[in-house]
Amino acid sequence: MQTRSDYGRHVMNSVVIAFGSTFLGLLIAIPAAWSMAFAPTKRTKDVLMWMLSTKMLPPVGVLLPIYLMFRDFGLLDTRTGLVVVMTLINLPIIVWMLYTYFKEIPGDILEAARMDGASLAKEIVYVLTPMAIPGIASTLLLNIIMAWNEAFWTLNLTAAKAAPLTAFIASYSSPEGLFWAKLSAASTLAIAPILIIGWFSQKQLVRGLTFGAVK
Amino acid sequence: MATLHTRAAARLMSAPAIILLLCWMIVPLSMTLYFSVLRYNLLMPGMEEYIGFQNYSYFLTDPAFLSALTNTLLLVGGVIVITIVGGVALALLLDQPFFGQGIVRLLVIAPFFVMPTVSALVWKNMLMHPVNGLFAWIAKSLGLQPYDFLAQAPLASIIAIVAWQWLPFATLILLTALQSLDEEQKEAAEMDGAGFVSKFIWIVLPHLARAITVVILIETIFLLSVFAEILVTTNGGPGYASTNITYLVYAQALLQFDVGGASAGGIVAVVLANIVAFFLIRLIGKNLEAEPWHAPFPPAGRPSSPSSAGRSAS
Amino acid sequence: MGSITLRDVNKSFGEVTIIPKLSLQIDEGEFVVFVGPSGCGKSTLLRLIAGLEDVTSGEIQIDGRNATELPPAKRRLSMVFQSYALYPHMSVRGNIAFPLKMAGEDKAVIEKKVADAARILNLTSYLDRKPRQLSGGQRQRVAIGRAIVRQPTAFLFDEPLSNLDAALRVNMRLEISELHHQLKTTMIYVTHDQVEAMTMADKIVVLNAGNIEQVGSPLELYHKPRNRFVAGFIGSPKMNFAEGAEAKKYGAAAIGVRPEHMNLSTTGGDWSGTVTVAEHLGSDTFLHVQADGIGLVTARASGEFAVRHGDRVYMTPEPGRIHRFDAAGLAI
Amino acid sequence: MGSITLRDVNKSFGEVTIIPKLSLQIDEGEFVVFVGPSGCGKSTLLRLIAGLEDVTSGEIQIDGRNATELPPAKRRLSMVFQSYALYPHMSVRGNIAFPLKMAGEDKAVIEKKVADAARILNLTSYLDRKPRQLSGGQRQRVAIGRAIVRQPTAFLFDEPLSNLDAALRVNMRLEISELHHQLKTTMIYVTHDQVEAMTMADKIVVLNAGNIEQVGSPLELYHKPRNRFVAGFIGSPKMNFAEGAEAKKYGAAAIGVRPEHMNLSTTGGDWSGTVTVAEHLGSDTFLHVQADGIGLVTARASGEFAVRHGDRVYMTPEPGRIHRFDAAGLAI
Amino acid sequence: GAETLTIATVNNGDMIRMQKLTGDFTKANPDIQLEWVTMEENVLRQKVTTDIATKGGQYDVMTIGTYEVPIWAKQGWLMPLEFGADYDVDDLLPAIRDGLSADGKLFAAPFYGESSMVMYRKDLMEKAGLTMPDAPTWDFIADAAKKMTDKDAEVYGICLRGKAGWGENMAFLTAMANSFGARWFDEQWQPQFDGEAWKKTLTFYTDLMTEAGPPGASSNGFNENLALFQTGKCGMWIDATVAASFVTNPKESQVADKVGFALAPDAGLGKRGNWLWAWSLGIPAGSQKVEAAEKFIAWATSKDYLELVAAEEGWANVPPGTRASLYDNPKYQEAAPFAKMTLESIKAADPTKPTVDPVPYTGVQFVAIPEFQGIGTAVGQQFSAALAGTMSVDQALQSAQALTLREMTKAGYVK
Ligand SMILES: Nc1ncnc2c1ncn2[C@@H]1O[C@H](COP(=O)(O)OP(=O)(O)OP(=O)(O)O)[C@@H](O)[C@H]1O
Ligand SMILES: Nc1ncnc2c1ncn2[C@@H]1O[C@H](COP(=O)(O)OP(=O)(O)OP(=O)(O)O)[C@@H](O)[C@H]1O
Ligand SMILES: [Mg+2]
Ligand SMILES: [Mg+2]
Repeated sequence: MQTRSDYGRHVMNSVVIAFGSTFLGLLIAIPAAWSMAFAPTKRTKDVLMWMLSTKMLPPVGVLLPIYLMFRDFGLLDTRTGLVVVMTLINLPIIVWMLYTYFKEIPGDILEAARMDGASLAKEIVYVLTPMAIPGIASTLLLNIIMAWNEAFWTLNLTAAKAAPLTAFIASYSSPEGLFWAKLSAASTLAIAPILIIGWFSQKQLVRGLTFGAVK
Repeated sequence: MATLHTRAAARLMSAPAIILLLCWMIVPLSMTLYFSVLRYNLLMPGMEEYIGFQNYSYFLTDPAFLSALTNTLLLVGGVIVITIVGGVALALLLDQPFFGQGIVRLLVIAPFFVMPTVSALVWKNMLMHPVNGLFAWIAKSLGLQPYDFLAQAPLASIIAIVAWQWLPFATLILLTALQSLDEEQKEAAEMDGAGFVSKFIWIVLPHLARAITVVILIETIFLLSVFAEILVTTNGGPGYASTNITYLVYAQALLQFDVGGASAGGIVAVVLANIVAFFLIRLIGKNLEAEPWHAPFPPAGRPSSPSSAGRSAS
Repeated sequence: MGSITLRDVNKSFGEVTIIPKLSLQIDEGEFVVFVGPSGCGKSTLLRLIAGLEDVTSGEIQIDGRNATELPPAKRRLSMVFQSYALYPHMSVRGNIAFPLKMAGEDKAVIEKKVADAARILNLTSYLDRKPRQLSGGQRQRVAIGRAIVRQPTAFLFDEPLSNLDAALRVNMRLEISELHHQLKTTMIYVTHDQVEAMTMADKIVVLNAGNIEQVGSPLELYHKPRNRFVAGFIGSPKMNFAEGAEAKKYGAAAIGVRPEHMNLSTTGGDWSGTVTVAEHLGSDTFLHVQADGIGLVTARASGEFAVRHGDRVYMTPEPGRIHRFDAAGLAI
Repeated sequence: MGSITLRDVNKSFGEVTIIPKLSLQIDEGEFVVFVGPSGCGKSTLLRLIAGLEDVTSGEIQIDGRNATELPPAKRRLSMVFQSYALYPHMSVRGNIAFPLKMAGEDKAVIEKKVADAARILNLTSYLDRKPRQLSGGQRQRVAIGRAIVRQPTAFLFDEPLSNLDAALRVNMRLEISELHHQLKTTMIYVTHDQVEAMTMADKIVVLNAGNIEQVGSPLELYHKPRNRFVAGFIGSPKMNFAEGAEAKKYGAAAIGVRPEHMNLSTTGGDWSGTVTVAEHLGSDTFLHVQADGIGLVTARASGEFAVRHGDRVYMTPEPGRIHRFDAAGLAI
Repeated sequence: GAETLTIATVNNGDMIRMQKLTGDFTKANPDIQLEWVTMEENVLRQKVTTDIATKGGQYDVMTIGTYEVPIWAKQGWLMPLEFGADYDVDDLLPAIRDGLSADGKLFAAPFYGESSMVMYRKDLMEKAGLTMPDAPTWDFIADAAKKMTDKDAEVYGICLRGKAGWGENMAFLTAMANSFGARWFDEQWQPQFDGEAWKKTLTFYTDLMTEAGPPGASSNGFNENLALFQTGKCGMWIDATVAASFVTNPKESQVADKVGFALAPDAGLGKRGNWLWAWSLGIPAGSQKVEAAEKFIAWATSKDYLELVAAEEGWANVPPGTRASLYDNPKYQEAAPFAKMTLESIKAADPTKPTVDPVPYTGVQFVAIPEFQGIGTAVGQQFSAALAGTMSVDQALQSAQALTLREMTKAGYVK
């Protein structure tokens, strides 16, 4: 079957979208989390809560506007478009998780770096980031998992070229002939990497997922 | 930590994230708001006109709306109750050392990482199917009449499926919380004469309270918009028995292509989500700001703690 | 009521033996302090007595009855943990009442006993606070309150003061001593701080790597340490040791002189040396002296002694105060 | 090189004024200790000097130049944090080299300077370890190493010893004093432990609620405290105060006597009382006495003084050693 | 350079077979590459509708049905198709061709067409002592279903669609209702669920299914019933004619050699309960690749393609129901025992005059207005609930009537 030989392409799309959005998200979120963790203002908690609350909006409610904007920007069925969407929908969680991990880093150390003559950028690159590696890694993993499993936006904003595995699996969602064998194979392949990643990161994930409330 | 210089830099650095999210929220939302007062059906272009709150009144008086609202709340509540009770039980089990713990943990956690559509399909066709499903087979081999879960108890079945997916999450978090319970506290209770049950009620459960609130918060966020599981298993039926708000809006948007109506529905859903969020975030936000329970004793003799706490609280 | 006997108690974790074989008699009403360097097994020994760990072999008797197999709750002992192990979600009242509630006491009885304990410990006005709203010293007292309501046969304390700052430590030390005078219950107290041991104990048990080095009253240990380990461990600043030629003069492999038993002079004396650091506290002066042929020596002078970094000083050990040790480190 | 001047420095966090208005002169090469109770603003003051906080008003001069607006990195000051703030992901070498790397130094230069610092601090054999593989004292030294490689105009220390245990604290105290002798760089040292202040400082600055209570050498403060606050804060155990009738005798609102300036006797003396706790340390005896008409008094006797809980003792203040204070608490 | 056509298609067997055979097309047209997007029916409909309505332009060829074509054609969303003479437009079955045309122009080319009919187990029928007539009545079907049922052996007399959806249970129920004299709307667009005819239809349906249907019928759609029938669990199955090739294919079906066919039942009112559907290929208006797309559609719906499938997979597997010539082909008649019944079923459906009483709409098992998808699915939910027993027939009809009236009022049909 022809689409089945495209499996590789769907995997590639999934990989590009999951990793791309995660890296882009980290790039935006690390500075934001830095400022919230180490230079908090009175409104920081509110901003964080607001970010989280954007996750509560039902996506169908805004599907059409997004679809129209994507059409106008020529982003429909492009990896770029999906990377942007995945970045945005996961950004609150990324910021939150990083914020949680950063909070656990003693501010002293950053101040020490500052005393040692590091500029802000160097402080983040040489001191904060390496120290937060476990936290950043688990944030990264969780986001890859979420982006990998996301099915609503991927399904509605892609056609052929940029469709990731989730969209591909959706084409099986009604039984047909040898349906079970195929679905099992396809979904196993889609799930396996995520399971492995998930297993390795579960301990870190808990801290991040619970915003440090549970350690 | 806070010279003028760093504060300015901080503002600059958090700007991209905040601006992007603001755009992501406000632009589509205002478009949705705009659409919601139009007669706007995708299939009938050129007929858009302003109709005021008609879409809202149609959506809110839709007989499906009330059941969708109840179903949404039942779904969120039911799943939360099941996952927390089950999660506590599983966490207690997994906390005991036993052979093959690693494997069991992996198995327990696995459902969380499975795509919702796939797991719903598995439940529908392999487990709950009244003819081919595992449960039917079990019922038949016990001489019972197989039960048609998705037709007879659609909402309960969906709650079960969703709970199955979220149980690992709750378990994982509760287990971690459980393991953070100070060993000395348990020993103190033991010396004070507490047995297993007393220890659970008086020491363990209160210790888990914070983790439980977190589970409630996170699950609510995601459960308010459960969709794939319903689409795959019951399509919201029979009747409206398993239609939740998200699914109802979906039906408006992508079955009827009634953009106006769906937008009104979307706004209603947003408002509802915000009401829930408001209460939840109040509850949890307070809890998150309070000192964590498992580290309640900053060594009083370390003079750094008061001043650093003073700084971070500002 | 309150005597505890350990007979040939041995404790191993898997392969590793932490306490080789130890016997000890603790009498009724005694304040016994276990002291020793970190990791020597003090906590383990205490937990064996409490019943939180099983002995590998040997017997533990409480009030003459064999308690080796009894669960902790049945031993009628109370323990105050290093971290206090307060129940963070219960109020002070709830914490103190907890053991009584577990014992199924009457509401009225509980109330009375909690009120009594709170009065003794000056906690009455904090009864409705949560532990996190208390200062370190207050938490400490709540932990003690939880221990005393049960009227145990003995109290066990595991480094209860190590989380407190210096000033508070002194206060709490006095309070615990007071409490012992008041209740006259047997207390077993673990610390690695010799000042605490000296000031509080009726009887000190010096432990080293799971073995008892010496048992005795504080002053016994100060004046007649059985070996170099005890001599070095008890007393602050530490005893100065000299070996080789200097020790030979006294017919020993090593001699020890405490800093406070050294007469200081800027003009002449037995030993001479250069001041590396002079610490002038006003009440005392501590001199760290690089003594010729001996090494670094600490000497203490009461009040002021006007020397500075680099000055030369002379020191003469007080004659009756020299401790002599043989090659094996035992006191002669 | 190394003089620091604070002129009318004021610091408020929002509404709350932490440091009302403070001027201070620190001379080149001095070892200055800021001491005061917890929360009095010591750390804040140090952080103002470091540039980690902005002053609300006033001026900070370093080496005569206005540094008020300079970012921390430009002030050429080094700071050793209470937590050491080592970079956990870098080796000891990496930690010490970090400031040099940030300054864009040559590889070869960095190597040499790191090696020098390590030698001075006895860290040469640990250069490739990560901080977590070091003991508390070694970590402390790495933090100092990181501070000295930059050859700063002054060192700032914020309670660098408070995380160490008692024995190590004494050692590190000596090491830092040694270092000061060796480098002769200005050092500003924050502590709330008056023993540290007394033993290390050339000049002590006693802070209370953001105000300077007194500036002077340790012995000046010990002998001539300007007010009751300083008198009570400096010296250990604390000075005993008596008010009312007893003070009247000396024509003061209150008098103060240090425990070590009290002659003890079991037969007779000026003040009498009952021993509540007697702490026999061997080298000294501390008596906590409930003195008639005065209250709780602490007295110290050198060596042994054989009394016990409940005994009656008599105390006579040494005549020249009585401090007198007026109603406002100022020394007369 | 090479042009790439993005083709949205449904995950049916015939379509997937076509994807395998595209080598034939690309060999002949090396400058055209094909990119397939295969989706489940509902998803496909959602995506192509969104795309075409918003002019998203993601697809060059869309697979659509007889429901969409007239509506979309009226909006001007589809390119009219003009094929060369060798395509032989006149060979297309008239019922199908009419369904895909507007103003005499063809807007989509049929890939396969279907009606519905009765498929039954000859062996079970014999066992029950009955003979299936070529044109049975509903009463006969009900009687036979009851007699064939043996629940202990997991044999159920009849399998019918029960899963909610306008293209699922409502396709069947609307067609069935037509034969019972019911209709969706009267000529003033007034919903008719409060009439006797619908009540009879629904009562008959639920009673029959309760007595002789499989458990869990309310979640069975085409695919679920196919699986049940293929594994020998159904005595009769009334569904799409395309199913015939699946149930008679010995590779997939355990009962391949025991299947008989009959026309959909009637109730003596002159209409049979069968529908008409064709999956067709169309080109969205404004497409940049019209020429290539037209070339592809011509290939996929041509006589030659039928020959190609026959050569590769056998005649029984060619996409049925589009061309008269196929049914004249003796080779096909021989390989496909269901050929005759299929053709007659298709001929028996009349989308322009679907009901006993006159109606203002076209479409046999659907009402060709844009609102129908939503309404049909919502009504389908009610009927599915009636089948599941969570609602009574009267309640279901009542709420169907109410919601239809609401939607029609909202849409402005009912003033
Ligand atoms: N559960 C255990 N399993 C294995 N080894 C243990 C266990 N508990 C304690 N130990 C070991 O036993 C030795 C004694 O420990 P213990 O806690 O009794 O020391 P301690 O004298 O209380 O020291 P500290 O003053 O640091 O509290 C240590 O070497 C410790 O590592
Ligand atoms: N960023 C801040 N915002 C508000 N108040 C602060 C801030 N930082 C410090 N404070 C307050 O300023 C006062 C002085 O704090 P500081 O840390 O200087 O005390 P300290 O003398 O160092 O005490 P310690 O000995 O406990 O370290 C405290 O009351 C503290 O709560
Ligand atoms: Mg211990
Ligand atoms: Mg401080």
